[in-house]
Amino acid sequence: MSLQPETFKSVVKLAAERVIASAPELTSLDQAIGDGDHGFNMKRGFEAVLGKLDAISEQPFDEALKTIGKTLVMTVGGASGPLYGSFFLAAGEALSHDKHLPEDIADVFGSGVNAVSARGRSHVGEKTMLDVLVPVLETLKNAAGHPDLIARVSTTAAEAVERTAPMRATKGRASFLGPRSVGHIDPGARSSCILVQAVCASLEGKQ
Amino acid sequence: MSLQPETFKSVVKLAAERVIASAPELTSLDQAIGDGDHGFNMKRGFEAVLGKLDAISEQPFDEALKTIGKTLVMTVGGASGPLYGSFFLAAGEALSHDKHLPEDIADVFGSGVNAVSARGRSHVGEKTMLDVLVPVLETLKNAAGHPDLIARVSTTAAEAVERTAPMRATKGRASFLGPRSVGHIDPGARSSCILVQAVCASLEGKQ
Amino acid sequence: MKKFINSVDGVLAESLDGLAAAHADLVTLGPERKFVRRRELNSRKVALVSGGGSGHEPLHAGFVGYGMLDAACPGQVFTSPTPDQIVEAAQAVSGDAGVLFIVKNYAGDRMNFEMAAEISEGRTATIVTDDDVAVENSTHSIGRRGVAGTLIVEKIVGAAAEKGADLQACVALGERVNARTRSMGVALTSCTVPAAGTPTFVLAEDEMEVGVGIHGEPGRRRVKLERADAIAFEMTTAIAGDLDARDGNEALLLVNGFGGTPAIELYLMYNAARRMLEKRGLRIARSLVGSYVTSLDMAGCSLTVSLLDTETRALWDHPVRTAALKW
Amino acid sequence: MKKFINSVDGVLAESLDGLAAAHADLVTLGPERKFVRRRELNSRKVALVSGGGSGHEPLHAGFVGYGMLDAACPGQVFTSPTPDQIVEAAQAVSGDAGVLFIVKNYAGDRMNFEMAAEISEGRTATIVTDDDVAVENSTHSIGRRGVAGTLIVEKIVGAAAEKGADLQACVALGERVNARTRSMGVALTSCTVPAAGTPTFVLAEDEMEVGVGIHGEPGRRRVKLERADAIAFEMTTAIAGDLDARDGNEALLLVNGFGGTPAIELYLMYNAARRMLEKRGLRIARSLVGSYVTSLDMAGCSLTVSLLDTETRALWDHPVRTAALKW
Ligand SMILES: Nc1ncnc2c1ncn2[C@@H]1O[C@H](COP(=O)(O)OP(=O)(O)O)[C@@H](O)[C@H]1O
Ligand SMILES: Nc1ncnc2c1ncn2[C@@H]1O[C@H](COP(=O)(O)OP(=O)(O)O)[C@@H](O)[C@H]1O
Ligand SMILES: [Mg+2]
Ligand SMILES: [Mg+2]
Ligand SMILES: [Mg+2]
Ligand SMILES: [Mg+2]
Repeated sequence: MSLQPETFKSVVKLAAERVIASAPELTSLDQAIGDGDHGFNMKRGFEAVLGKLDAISEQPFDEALKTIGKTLVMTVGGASGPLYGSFFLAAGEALSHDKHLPEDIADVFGSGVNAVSARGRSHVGEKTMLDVLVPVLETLKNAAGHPDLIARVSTTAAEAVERTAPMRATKGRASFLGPRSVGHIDPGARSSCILVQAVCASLEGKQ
Repeated sequence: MSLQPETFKSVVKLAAERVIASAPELTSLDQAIGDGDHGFNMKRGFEAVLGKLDAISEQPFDEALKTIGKTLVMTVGGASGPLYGSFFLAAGEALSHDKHLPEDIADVFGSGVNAVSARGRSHVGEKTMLDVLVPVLETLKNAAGHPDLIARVSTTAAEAVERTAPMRATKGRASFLGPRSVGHIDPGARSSCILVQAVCASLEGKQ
Repeated sequence: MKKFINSVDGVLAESLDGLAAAHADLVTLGPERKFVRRRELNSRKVALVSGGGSGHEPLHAGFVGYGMLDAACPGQVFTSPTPDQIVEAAQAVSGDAGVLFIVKNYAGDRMNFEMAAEISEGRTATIVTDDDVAVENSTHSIGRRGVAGTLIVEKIVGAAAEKGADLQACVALGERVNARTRSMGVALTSCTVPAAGTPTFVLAEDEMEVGVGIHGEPGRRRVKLERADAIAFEMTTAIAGDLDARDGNEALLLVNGFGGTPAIELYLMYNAARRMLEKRGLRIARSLVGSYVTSLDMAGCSLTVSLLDTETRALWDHPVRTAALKW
Repeated sequence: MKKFINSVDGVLAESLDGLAAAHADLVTLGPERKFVRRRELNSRKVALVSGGGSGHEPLHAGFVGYGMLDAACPGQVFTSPTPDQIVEAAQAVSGDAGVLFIVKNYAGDRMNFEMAAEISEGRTATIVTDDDVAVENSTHSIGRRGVAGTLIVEKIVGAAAEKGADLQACVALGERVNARTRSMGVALTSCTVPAAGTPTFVLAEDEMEVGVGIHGEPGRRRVKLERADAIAFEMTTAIAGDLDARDGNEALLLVNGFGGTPAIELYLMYNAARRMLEKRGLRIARSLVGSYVTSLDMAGCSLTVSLLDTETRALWDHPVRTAALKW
């Protein structure tokens, strides 16, 4: 059973809405170890995505993902703009090359994750969004085809975000804090978790 | 019985000490309807006077008053510097012209008051130090020779200062407040009262 | 009180030493720090001497230099300088063309400069600035305060003096500029005088004080904090209502920060004020935005509008080389 | 939150409009306010393009003009600009000599400029500034922040570009200046991001935050408020300890206010810092004191020391005509 355009649209819609609604939480996480703009950045970007939702959902999936990526790059700014932008641009690019959803989801998601890592020159363990994205990718690979896949992905994201708290940041703005970055959840990890869980929720039909 | 140098010295000393000790009160009166510096201004000036007290008390009274005046002019600044300075300069000048203390106190004091009025282009009723100085001058004239003179002067000053509260300022910094200057005691009136009462207290020996 | 200071008593001296050292190419300190004067003097021009209480930096010491002041006398914080400072400054910088005192209209400033003028040898003249429309203009009272418009008088007369105007011409020019200049200020927070250690007044988180001067004096009234446009509207209305401005008049618009307000907000206020003044038919031909006439650390700003003519515009444009204004 | 604003969303646009109107002789706004560029372009010189989050005014837009930047891209408050802004700015101002991006070392700024460089047609090169000694310099991390020292790089490279230096020479010069420049900042209060509405952090009345950046990020440590000399000592010690300075070296000292600190305090800090640096054998040959690289309304300041040589001193002295720096 292949991904339906309506499903795709409702997934994007819910993800955008959830991240927009979480702006205050993301902002206050970013106030603690960053500069307090992550919530507004994500809100601005996903509002722009929502504004183009109809057009996006008429595009083929690869083009749609690239449009989302471009939109994020051009409206978010900060660190998260190029990173999420690169994620979606690369995921769209992967889809263009003979990949299909949902069966190739791990490959497509993996292309996005690689793009974040390349753009950010960062790896797991540096207290960034990668500390959610990489574990999610692992689950997508390891539990592929498993009937519980969606639930497992969602749990992975939730657990991964908590594990960023004890980490010491070496990338992003929180790295300037050195040891003082310890004890706080990374805002970008949290926004990744929100996005991933929104996709899961939408696909499971429980909005 | 003419004024003794030691008496003069102790009068100046007490007046200076009292006004210096009142700096916080004068400052907070000036914060309400001025710029909050009257206490520091008076403190600075009378500390300078105290610093020269030995030299001053070796001068003839007219010169001593002029030295006090010059010292105030050159250290106080603001409005009160030229005004108190002019008061003492003019009082000293009056003494130089065949006046004697204590018998000519009303004339000498009156010269000082006139100098304030001339320098400030101000009159009674404008909510300034003149609203203490002029009533005190009246009492000096009217109760001249009276055994109670000192007590009466002291009472006059105390009553006069209270009467500045309902006045609307038309001179000095408080005038900028227009009707909002009403309801507050004028800081310069208060410092005049403190000086006058200190002189009275010193002369009566109750320090 | 949160300030970069060592001791309450040392603030002024240490700050002046810093200014003199940072701008040693332009200015030098007089003995006992009684004044700040130009390093290079020109004995043939009218000497411009200003001064006033400190706490308004860069006014006045930051305006000492070619094309503006010859000397500035800094008083204690918010306290007029003493006559001896002014006399010595005048002596140090005056040549044959006389000395012009530029004095903001405060009882203290006027009296101290007056005493100085009485004592000074040589020719002196005085201009008094009184541009603050927040104060009622009455002949019974001392009248209006001199605030940020003083900068404009100092700049324009400074240029004229540099170009050889004589003392009388400088006075006439300064009075003309002052008469065509109006200001009004709004405070979002009080300032804190170092020696006092606590704010001069206290505003609630949702309050502002309209019509303040530059010494932490309370203003016209205390109201709820408003949007920038509403604030700019009240200020431009008061200013324009008091200026004899005609349609098409050229004007200089100065948006002045009080010390605690950043440039991003000042430019926003400039944008609002300019729009409103243009709607009233003024042409904003020249602009200045920045913290030039401050009130210690007060958050707030003032607007100043000064009507220009061909002569005053050219004098405004004339080169100036001071610590705070350079072009 | 006490600010002169109309709406949280409008702050940036209205402030940029104000800046462009107030300095229309020098700059003009790009479409959709994506950048601020020089009014008069010179297509033969290397084009300098900088940018970053807003809230640091006058950095960078206030440094656009002859002798400094050709364009500046303002992001949202404390948020790096987007690649399209940078690409369009570069397109608008670049001639044949290529474009030099001057980027402060933040993940966001670096990535957005990097994407822009990838997309841009024509030759581009990038200098990254990282002068903040409050941050540990480690190869495992992103390294140090770029703060007020960026102004010095922009000024000196701007002068060189004006005088005809090619792209490669500009990069080499910028890297040399950056390598010889160190800064450190102290906050007495937090800033308030308009969109957040509340201070980013809260300091008690007797606390300060040592080693802050320019985005309201917490610093090295929170300590009791100290005297100006003690603060200057800690800052100059950290800076000098990290600079490869020799006895007799000439230096430029920049005392930079964060937006809520008035000139009187900055000059006092300058006085303290200068004394201490001179004791260490540096000669303070050039100085700049003012609020140039701000953090919205934060009360606080940073010190920057940049070692000069004959060439860089002459380039610093080279004429500059921008909204915020003119000589
Ligand atoms: N080099 C990087 N690699 C991966 N993620 C990063 C990197 N730098 C920052 N991030 C992520 O971006 C988030 C911050 O985004 P945001 O606040 O929008 O941008 P900024 O830090 O520029 O203000 C961080 O919480 C972190 O998850
Ligand atoms: N024109 C004047 N005539 C008489 N007294 C005046 C005049 N102007 C001011 N004063 C007095 O000076 C006092 C203020 O002195 P001070 O605070 O030291 O100076 P400033 O007002 O310059 O800050 C006022 O309270 C008032 O009594
Ligand atoms: Mg952030
Ligand atoms: Mg006073
Ligand atoms: Mg005063
Ligand atoms: Mg940011």
